[in-house]
Amino acid sequence: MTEMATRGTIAEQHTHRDDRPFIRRYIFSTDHKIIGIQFLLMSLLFLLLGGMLAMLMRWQLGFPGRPLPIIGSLFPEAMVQNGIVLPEFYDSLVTMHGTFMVFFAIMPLLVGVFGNYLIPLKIGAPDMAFPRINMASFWLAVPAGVLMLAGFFVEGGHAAAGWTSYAPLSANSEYSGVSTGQIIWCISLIVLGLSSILGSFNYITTIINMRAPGMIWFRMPLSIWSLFITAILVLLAMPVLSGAIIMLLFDQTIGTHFFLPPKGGQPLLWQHLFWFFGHPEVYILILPAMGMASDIIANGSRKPIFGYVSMVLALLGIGVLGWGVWGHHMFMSGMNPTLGTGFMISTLLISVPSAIKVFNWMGTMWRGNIQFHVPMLHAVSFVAMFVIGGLSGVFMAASPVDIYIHDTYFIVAHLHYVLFGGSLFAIFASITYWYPKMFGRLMSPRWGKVHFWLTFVFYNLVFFPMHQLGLHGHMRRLYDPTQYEFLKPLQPLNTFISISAFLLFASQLIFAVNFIASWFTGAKAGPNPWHDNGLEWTLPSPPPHGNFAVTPTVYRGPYEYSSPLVEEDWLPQDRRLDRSPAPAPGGHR
Amino acid sequence: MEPLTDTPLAKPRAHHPPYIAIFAGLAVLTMTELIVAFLPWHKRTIVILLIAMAIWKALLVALYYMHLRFEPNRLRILAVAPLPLAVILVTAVITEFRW
Amino acid sequence: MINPVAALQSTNIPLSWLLPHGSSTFVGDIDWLYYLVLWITGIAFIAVEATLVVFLVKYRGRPGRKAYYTHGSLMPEYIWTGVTAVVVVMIGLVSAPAWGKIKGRDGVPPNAMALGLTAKQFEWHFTYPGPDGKLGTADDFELRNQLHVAVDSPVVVTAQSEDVIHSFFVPNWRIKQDIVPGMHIRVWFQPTEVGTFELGCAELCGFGHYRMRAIVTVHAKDDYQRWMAGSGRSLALAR
Amino acid sequence: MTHGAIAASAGVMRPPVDREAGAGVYNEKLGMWVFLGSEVMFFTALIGSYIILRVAHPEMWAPPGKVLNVPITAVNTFLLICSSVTMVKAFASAQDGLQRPLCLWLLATCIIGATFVGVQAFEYHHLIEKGFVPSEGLYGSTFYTMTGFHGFHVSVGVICLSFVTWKAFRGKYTSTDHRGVEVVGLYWHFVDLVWIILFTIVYLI
Repeated sequence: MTEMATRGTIAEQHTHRDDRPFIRRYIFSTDHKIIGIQFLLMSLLFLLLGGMLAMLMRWQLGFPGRPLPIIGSLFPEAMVQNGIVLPEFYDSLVTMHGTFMVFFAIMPLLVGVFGNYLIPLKIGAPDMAFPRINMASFWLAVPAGVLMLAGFFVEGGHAAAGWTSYAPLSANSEYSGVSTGQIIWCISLIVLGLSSILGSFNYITTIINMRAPGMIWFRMPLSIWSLFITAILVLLAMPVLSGAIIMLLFDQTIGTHFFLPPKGGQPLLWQHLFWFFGHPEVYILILPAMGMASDIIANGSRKPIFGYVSMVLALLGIGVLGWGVWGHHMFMSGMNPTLGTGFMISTLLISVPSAIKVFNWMGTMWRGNIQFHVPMLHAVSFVAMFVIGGLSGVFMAASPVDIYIHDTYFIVAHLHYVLFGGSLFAIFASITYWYPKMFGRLMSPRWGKVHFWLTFVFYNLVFFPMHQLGLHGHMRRLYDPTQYEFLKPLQPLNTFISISAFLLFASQLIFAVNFIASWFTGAKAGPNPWHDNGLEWTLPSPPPHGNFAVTPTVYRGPYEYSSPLVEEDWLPQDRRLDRSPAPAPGGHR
Repeated sequence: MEPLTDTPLAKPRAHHPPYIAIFAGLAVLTMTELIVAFLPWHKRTIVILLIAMAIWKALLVALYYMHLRFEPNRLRILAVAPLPLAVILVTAVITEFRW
Repeated sequence: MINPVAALQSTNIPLSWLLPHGSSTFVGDIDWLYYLVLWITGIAFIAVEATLVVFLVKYRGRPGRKAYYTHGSLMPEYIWTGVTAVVVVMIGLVSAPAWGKIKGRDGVPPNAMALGLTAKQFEWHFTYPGPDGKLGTADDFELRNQLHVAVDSPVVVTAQSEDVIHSFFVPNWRIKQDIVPGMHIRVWFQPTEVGTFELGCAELCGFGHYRMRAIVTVHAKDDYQRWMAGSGRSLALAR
Repeated sequence: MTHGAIAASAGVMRPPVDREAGAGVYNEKLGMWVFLGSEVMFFTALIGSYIILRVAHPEMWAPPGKVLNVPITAVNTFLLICSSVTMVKAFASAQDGLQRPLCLWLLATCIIGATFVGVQAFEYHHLIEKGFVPSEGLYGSTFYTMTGFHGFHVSVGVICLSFVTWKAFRGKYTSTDHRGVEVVGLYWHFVDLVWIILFTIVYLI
């Protein structure tokens, strides 16, 4: 039977209207699609906030000692005095920019949004394994975020020990002058950690147990593979952070001594625990981006992903090796140098799977028929930028070089090339790609392209020169670089970066407007605007409550583009071809 | 056949592991631990013995009370997966202080 | 507001990937590694990005075309996996010796002159052995935010912190080391040029982090002894 | 007949011709095991820190029995083991569809678990009176954090157990579907298992 016929029958079978009241439907919904969209709206707000904090920092760095224009008067005296950002507030900005971006923007955008939205749809399940726990996961993330926001308004200001909260600075308010703020930081992250754990064990159970008939492991889209491995990393890494933060919290509140030296506490213990979580976290922030970019690149190239299996193995490799490299964040920490050598080798080795992925993406584009729709533009620039981020990582991995560039702007450049150039471009790609599925309308391609090009240009103008800053020894987290003679010549570069940063921020507003406007005025998408093979594209946009009226049966892998079996250049996973025999396990190749 | 489910019906009735015997074992091991802990032996010996017994007890609970012994291999693997990470973390960090 | 282009033109820093001038025995060890990595990554960067652009142009979508249908092939996978692995392991192997020399716990030269350092928010307090050249004797003296050393002679600083983690960073010497409260961490280095440089804190240590700065003065050998006996001490006693 | 867990997700999960089996267990059980994995890592952070700190500063720990009251805790340990056996007996009777024993065993488990928490509270009270407080040093810090969070887990377990017991009394569990009993049992045994470790390394070593 033809695809159209199937679609028709399914459309008719979508008769079970859900008559849930508004609040159960959109607020306390257990539908993974609604929860995903809730996460999307929440984390985009925090993304915007994180960006604003960065702008304040960039003003101080670009124009130290100059009063903030216009908004300067809006801040309380404790933060900004006659227009000039105070050092205490600057440290809070550094800390909170990192915290919000990592924990409340990028992580929920990747894991919360697309984990929720895509997993059941792409594996052909009606919903998550535990819908109510899924809802709880979102409704724990919200209070965590609100609490974290509240920290700005408490006595003594918000946490100011960096997003890594190195003890003892973070463990004793005498050192930082921050008491309540740091406590709030801890509690908020404990709650958020619980939320992430609830989410991830839901994902894992769903993927293991609820795949549709024929959706064998090696027919899963790479986005699902990456989200699966990410969920495992979250599940096992987050509790370590929670444990560490609980000890930190006790150090601050009930006077324990875990990380406070006077009575035998070990500051390095905090760093080890934090980075034992922190490095898997780094991969939590990039793996889903890789997975979704793979889906989009295959679609944009109209070609099967090059080396699907090695892509999966690379993901697994990263997921395993990622546990043995945390020490490379601590080369300068006074850690046991012998340990350092080991971590250097493991760190260099983990660059291999990442390289494999890059080469496979390029292999996918090779001899493709590349369609430059907005998601593809973002996905391609994800690859281009991730290459830079990956290569600049090699400098730090070589520990002697790291001696010089550690804690300088070279690191800042590196991490932003991975987190912004990598994750965020992939996030833009994924949002524009699945937006029609989520809201039934396409985002405006014209404004999408404008946003993409402005972002791409200004992004590089902001972060590429930071490599040079770092190479000249410019330390991170400096409130006023001009204090140092050897940094004074770099000031014009800082100014340039700041101006580019403001323009970069401004160009994001285009995305915001496009996102909101297209919700109402965007062109109707139809079930499959990108001619994609995934199961979710066999459903109407947006898909009905409960997803599939009849369980799809999967006959092939998700990347059968330009297959010779059919005349059009895509071949949905669930379309039965009379020619094709009953699906054999491992039948991807 | 239903690979996805382990319907309790599938298990033969009235065939349960020797729960009470295991309970007795746990109790005895705890007693022994209490005695060993206060014997005038070399500290290291005591520590090794105690840890060995603790692991033994833990295994009894995991294998029989959590009936891991009767679960499919996939689940067993999943259950022990985090342990290597715990070992990596502790051993690596310990070298900071004793190496 | 400054216009960005003018800002850049007025920049007298080279927008290059060269490391700034350095003056310690570590400069050799670290800089050549840096340039090695720079070459490797640079070539990889150009190769990859160029190929990417070529693909994007060459295989851009055109109506009526169908992409070449393939799921990839193993040989290239083996090749690029192998090559990458070999290269990175090689980088690791050539890096190890320098790491051992600079940070290894037995890397400190035996003849190094010992100085004491106590870091606290937001000051560096250096303890000098005084004329007798031994720490822990009556003629020791302490200077605030001033590090004085002799050229071409190894120095080992035993650093401790009174409060939080600070990081001892002398860009010119390519040396950086966190100073952790509760630990006595030994940092050693051997300057190769007379002159005045800057020492900064590289680890966020509180609101005053940005001004936790010290002046490093490298004396000529004979001049240094004189300083130790005379001006240095009087400077300390004056305070 | 499909298992309840499968029935929950309607026709979707009807075993198809070539479906690759999942974990081979129903969702709730798999979910609990996955969750326990994350619990393992949580206690790794706490117990691991304890081990590391103790290796770094052995001198800061008093010999067993000096500060901590081993006899009381031994009784408590025995209690927890008892609660484990009652739990597992409850599960067995659920499997055999014996309603009355199921309810009673569960009830017993609840009560013993609650007693454990009570005894621990009493022990804390005692120690604090003796001046052994969390701020005393590494010994106090690690002791209260580890046992405290274990106690917290026991309390959560008791709450879940009482819910399950209530359901059992309302006859919600059959010999074919007693997932609630099994899942809460897994959690309960895990908590017991953690205590086995804690008792040894905190009180006896």
